[in-house]
Amino acid sequence: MMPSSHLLSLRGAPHLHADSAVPRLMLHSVIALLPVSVFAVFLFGLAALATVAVAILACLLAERVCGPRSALGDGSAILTGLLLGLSLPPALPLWMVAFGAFVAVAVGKHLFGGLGGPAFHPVLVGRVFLQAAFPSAMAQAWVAPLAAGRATELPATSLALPFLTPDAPYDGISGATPLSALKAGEAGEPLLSLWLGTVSGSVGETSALLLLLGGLYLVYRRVIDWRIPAALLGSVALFSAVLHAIDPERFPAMMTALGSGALMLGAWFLATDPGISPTTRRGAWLYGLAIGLLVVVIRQFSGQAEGVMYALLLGSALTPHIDRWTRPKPLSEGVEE
Amino acid sequence: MFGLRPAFPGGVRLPAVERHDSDALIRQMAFASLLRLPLRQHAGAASVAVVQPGDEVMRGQLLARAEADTAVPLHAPATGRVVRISAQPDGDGAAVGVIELAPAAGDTQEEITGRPLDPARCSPDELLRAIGDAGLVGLGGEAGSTHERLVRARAGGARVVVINGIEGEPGQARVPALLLRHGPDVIQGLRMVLRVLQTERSLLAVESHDGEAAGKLVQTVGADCGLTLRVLPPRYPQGAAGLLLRSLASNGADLNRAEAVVFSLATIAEIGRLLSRGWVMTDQLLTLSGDGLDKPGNYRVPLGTPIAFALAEAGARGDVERVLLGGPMRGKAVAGLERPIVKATTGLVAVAAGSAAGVPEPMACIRCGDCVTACPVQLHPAELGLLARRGENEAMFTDWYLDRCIECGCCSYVCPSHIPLVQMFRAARLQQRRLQRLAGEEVPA
Amino acid sequence: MADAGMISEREDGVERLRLGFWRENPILVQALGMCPVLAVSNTGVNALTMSLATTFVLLSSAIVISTIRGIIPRQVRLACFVLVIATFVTLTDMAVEAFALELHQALGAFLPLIVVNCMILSRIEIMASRQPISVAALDAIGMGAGFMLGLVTLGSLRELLGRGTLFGAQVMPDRFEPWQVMQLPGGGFFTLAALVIGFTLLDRSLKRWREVPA
Amino acid sequence: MTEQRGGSGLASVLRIQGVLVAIALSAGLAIALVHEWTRPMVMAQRGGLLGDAALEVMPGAASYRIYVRSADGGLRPMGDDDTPELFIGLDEGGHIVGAAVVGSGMGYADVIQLVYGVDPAAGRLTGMRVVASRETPGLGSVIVDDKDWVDTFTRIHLPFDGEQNLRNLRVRSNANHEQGEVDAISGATVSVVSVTRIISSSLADWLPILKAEFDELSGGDRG
Repeated sequence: MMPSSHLLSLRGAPHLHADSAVPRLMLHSVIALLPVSVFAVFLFGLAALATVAVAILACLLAERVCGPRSALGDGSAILTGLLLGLSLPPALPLWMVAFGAFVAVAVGKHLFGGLGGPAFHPVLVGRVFLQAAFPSAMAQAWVAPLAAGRATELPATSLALPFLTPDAPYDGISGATPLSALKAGEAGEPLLSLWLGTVSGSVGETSALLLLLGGLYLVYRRVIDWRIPAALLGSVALFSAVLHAIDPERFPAMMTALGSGALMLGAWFLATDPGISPTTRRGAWLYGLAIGLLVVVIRQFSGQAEGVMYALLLGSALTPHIDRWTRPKPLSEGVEE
Repeated sequence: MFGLRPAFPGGVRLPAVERHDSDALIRQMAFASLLRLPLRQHAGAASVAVVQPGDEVMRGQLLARAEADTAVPLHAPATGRVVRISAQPDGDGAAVGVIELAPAAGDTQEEITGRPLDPARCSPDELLRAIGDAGLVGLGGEAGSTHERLVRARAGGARVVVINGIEGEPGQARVPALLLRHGPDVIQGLRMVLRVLQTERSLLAVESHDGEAAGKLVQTVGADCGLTLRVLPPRYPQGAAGLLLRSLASNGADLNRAEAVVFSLATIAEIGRLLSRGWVMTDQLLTLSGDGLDKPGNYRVPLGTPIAFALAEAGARGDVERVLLGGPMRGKAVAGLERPIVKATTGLVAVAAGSAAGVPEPMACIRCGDCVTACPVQLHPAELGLLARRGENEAMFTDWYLDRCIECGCCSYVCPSHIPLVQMFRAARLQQRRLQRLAGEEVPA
Repeated sequence: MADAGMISEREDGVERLRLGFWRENPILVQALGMCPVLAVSNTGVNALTMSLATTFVLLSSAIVISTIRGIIPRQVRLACFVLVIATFVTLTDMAVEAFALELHQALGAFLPLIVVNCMILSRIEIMASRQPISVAALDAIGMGAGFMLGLVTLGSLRELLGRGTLFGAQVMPDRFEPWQVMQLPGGGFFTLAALVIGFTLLDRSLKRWREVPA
Repeated sequence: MTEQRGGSGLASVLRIQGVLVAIALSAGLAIALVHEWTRPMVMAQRGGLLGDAALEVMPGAASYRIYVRSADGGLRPMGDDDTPELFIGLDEGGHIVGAAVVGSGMGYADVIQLVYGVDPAAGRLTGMRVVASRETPGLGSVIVDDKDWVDTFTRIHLPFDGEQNLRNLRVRSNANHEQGEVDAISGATVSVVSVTRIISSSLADWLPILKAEFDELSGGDRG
């Protein structure tokens, strides 16, 4: 029979909702990162596994300590930990990994007001903190890819006691990442292994190809705005092609410039974070363009071999201004009937 | 895609609409034992009752006279007796007179017949007067006096009549019913409007799922009154007139926005249906939908029918938890089922318990900008939401143009954090209106 | 004798000494003189030298200004203050350069920049130009000590975490991994923020502790 | 607000000026006195830091003389207000044994100041010491701390092309010191390149002067 009026529930329109929710966005991002994570473990063995696991655990711990109880479930802490773990050198002492992850969430996220608050990506805050605090470890904690015994033992440096320098020396592969090798004037890696990722580098920044696939998955799932990576990679391609044309000796070719895993990770997974990127479509283009330009400038005209991290930080500082410039003009005509 | 693109900014793509044969069905709804007829059923001034309690009235007889320009006359939906005339609160809380009419049991309920009009033989003024006398209002949602609208359109030099054949809300199926069952009425109505405006050019806009039905209509009868068809890709809220005109213009329609006047398909069909038979407006074509109904579909519902009665007729189940006037995107949830169906009602949705449950808790804004992309009038809902939370209503209007919000609900629909954006905006605008009313009342005092 | 505008109620010198050190601490409460605070607080020795130099300039300027406060015309008082302060800064700069060149190089431009340390100018304007020598001097000592408290704490912390040493002596374990960021200006910002938080909490709990017996 | 308390307008202005001038004069006097007193100490210290480094990069030198470039492009002994630019090293017997040049330029973090020893006659470097730098500790700071690397500068020959024009020093891993190549250090690319660049550009300036003046100086010394 008919319901009586007093049982009716009242709620303002709309009564429909799209199938998008913050935890779902986080879940898809994690899924998109799985291939490169698996590949990282294959490439670097236990070292990669431990780095990522410790980063995630430390992020969860920090979230539990600093955040509201409900926030643990939204998946953002796991994603932060995963991204941070993937962006670190594999043999970094695990206490540094945990320290950086804690800083990322406690300082980078909750000091800025929690989810949606930070003006800078928490992962970048954690990464930059580690880079600034422990530059020599960050510059040396590399391991060779596909090393024997990687599946059964951790690098000695990973197990350094908290706050102490590891007893064992770092492997210290010369020119740890392909780009820094190029910068130092050494021969570059072949283009194919550069893209496939069978090179030395950060845990999850070796395979540009897998990161690219993950990014495309996110675009397909409508989790990220495709304009940002398109503009970012496009502008890196454009500016590096121009430089290469001017002086092929000094500047690497376009495909080499694009084949950096750090660039891919930044373009698809960090730059697209909704909190640090502009809200409008025009803004997204400008934002990607600016970061791409910064990447090329920092790589080629500063001491850094890889400029993605700092370019992203600078780019996200631009975001509020881009948002103001590209603020949409409301339509004026009446719209009813 | 395929050369078609919705060319207003933003909007959302709702789940695709599939049409069935049953969508074209129109069922006549029986009379309830008591019809409650508010003296104001549309967006405009109330009319003035011309009957007394106890009067016996015939179906189609005038019950209330329009005195203001924006008012429309009200006619008896059924032969019966006026039981009572009282002041009752309407949906917004203002008091309005309500005529309560008890239909005579066992009456054949035939429509009293006035003079049928033929657009080819009447003068524009004659037609215009007849439209006014029939008590017609816009049936697409805006619900202003159709007479007044035509008068304004004629004064404004409207040259093109755009028939808005786009459902205002998801779940509604009035358009296929009108196209397939009321084709001749649509054509008659169009002829009358063209004659009133003394122009030749007209255009029918539908979304692709109704393209086939509209094509048939235009092919069979449309050609001789200059009606062209435009099929647009579906996108909510394309039914809003201003957005529809933008969409048409960028889909290649030769259209000067200043010269166009938009009427909903339902209004045009109703003009044709009523005037060509000499009838007046006594009922309303509605889609009753929602998972709480066993017999959803299109119904012709007498004005004044209580919502509870209409739902029961459509086979409402016991677990209906929420009832919406209109549709799921903009519809108001009703608090009392005794409220009547009126001229402004465009649809009725009965939501079963369970499907409406589990409204997710709002989370913090992650500044994703989805709402900015979705807003069809290019406001900045995220920023507005922030201001609303801080209670800075003033700035919402002065700096962020809240007065231009059409409350389509797209922002709330897309928000991944489930922030009730449009709900907050509605509250802010309500408060703003109250403040303005207060200020306005103080001036003469 | 003094211009009417310069006369104000005589303050209690001992009270000023206490206030400057704690409740009105120039770094931790008033956040004055941030430029040298962040730039030269990377080691304890630098911080100590800097705060000694600043205290010396503040104290000498306060004494001189307080002495001649009766003859300084109101209209040009700022010019006079800056002249006196700049003189003492130059003297200090030259002295440090002569006796400790390495320190002088470490402190760089920040030694001369004591001239524009807003703490000094504000103390001169608020106290020294209106109070007798004894009060002005006690105030300057209090403020200088407060400045030293903040700066040396900051410097020691940064040195400890950033180098594992304290005033040059190794205190952390041998294999301690220094946090290089502490030696950079960014680390100065972090540490200062943490220090201000810590100071506020400490002050609050001290107050509560004091109120309990009462 | 108008100022009336100081008596008539003119008197007031005079008083203001008088006080200002008096304070300024005493300040100037104080500064002059202290300057006179500290100047010799400062000069002694300044020469000291660079001079110690200079002695280290000139093998066999026991003392030195300090020169700067004069306006006409030649050399003159350092005056009171000059900063040292060139050290000429003398052995126990007062014979000239080498030259050390002060160079500076931008490094990774800040300006790097260094002293390098050069033997113009033999066409080789005799050593290098970084005097002031703010390179990242643990990374760029190897240009100070890495003794092995610093020592390689005693073995590096100046690179000349076929026409005896000086080429720039270059950084390479597995460097050939005979060809004017400097070893690269992983992780300290910028600092190493900066040091190399500073020496290269300084050499380009100084080598012609040294060649021209060296004989004259040594001749004068012997004579």
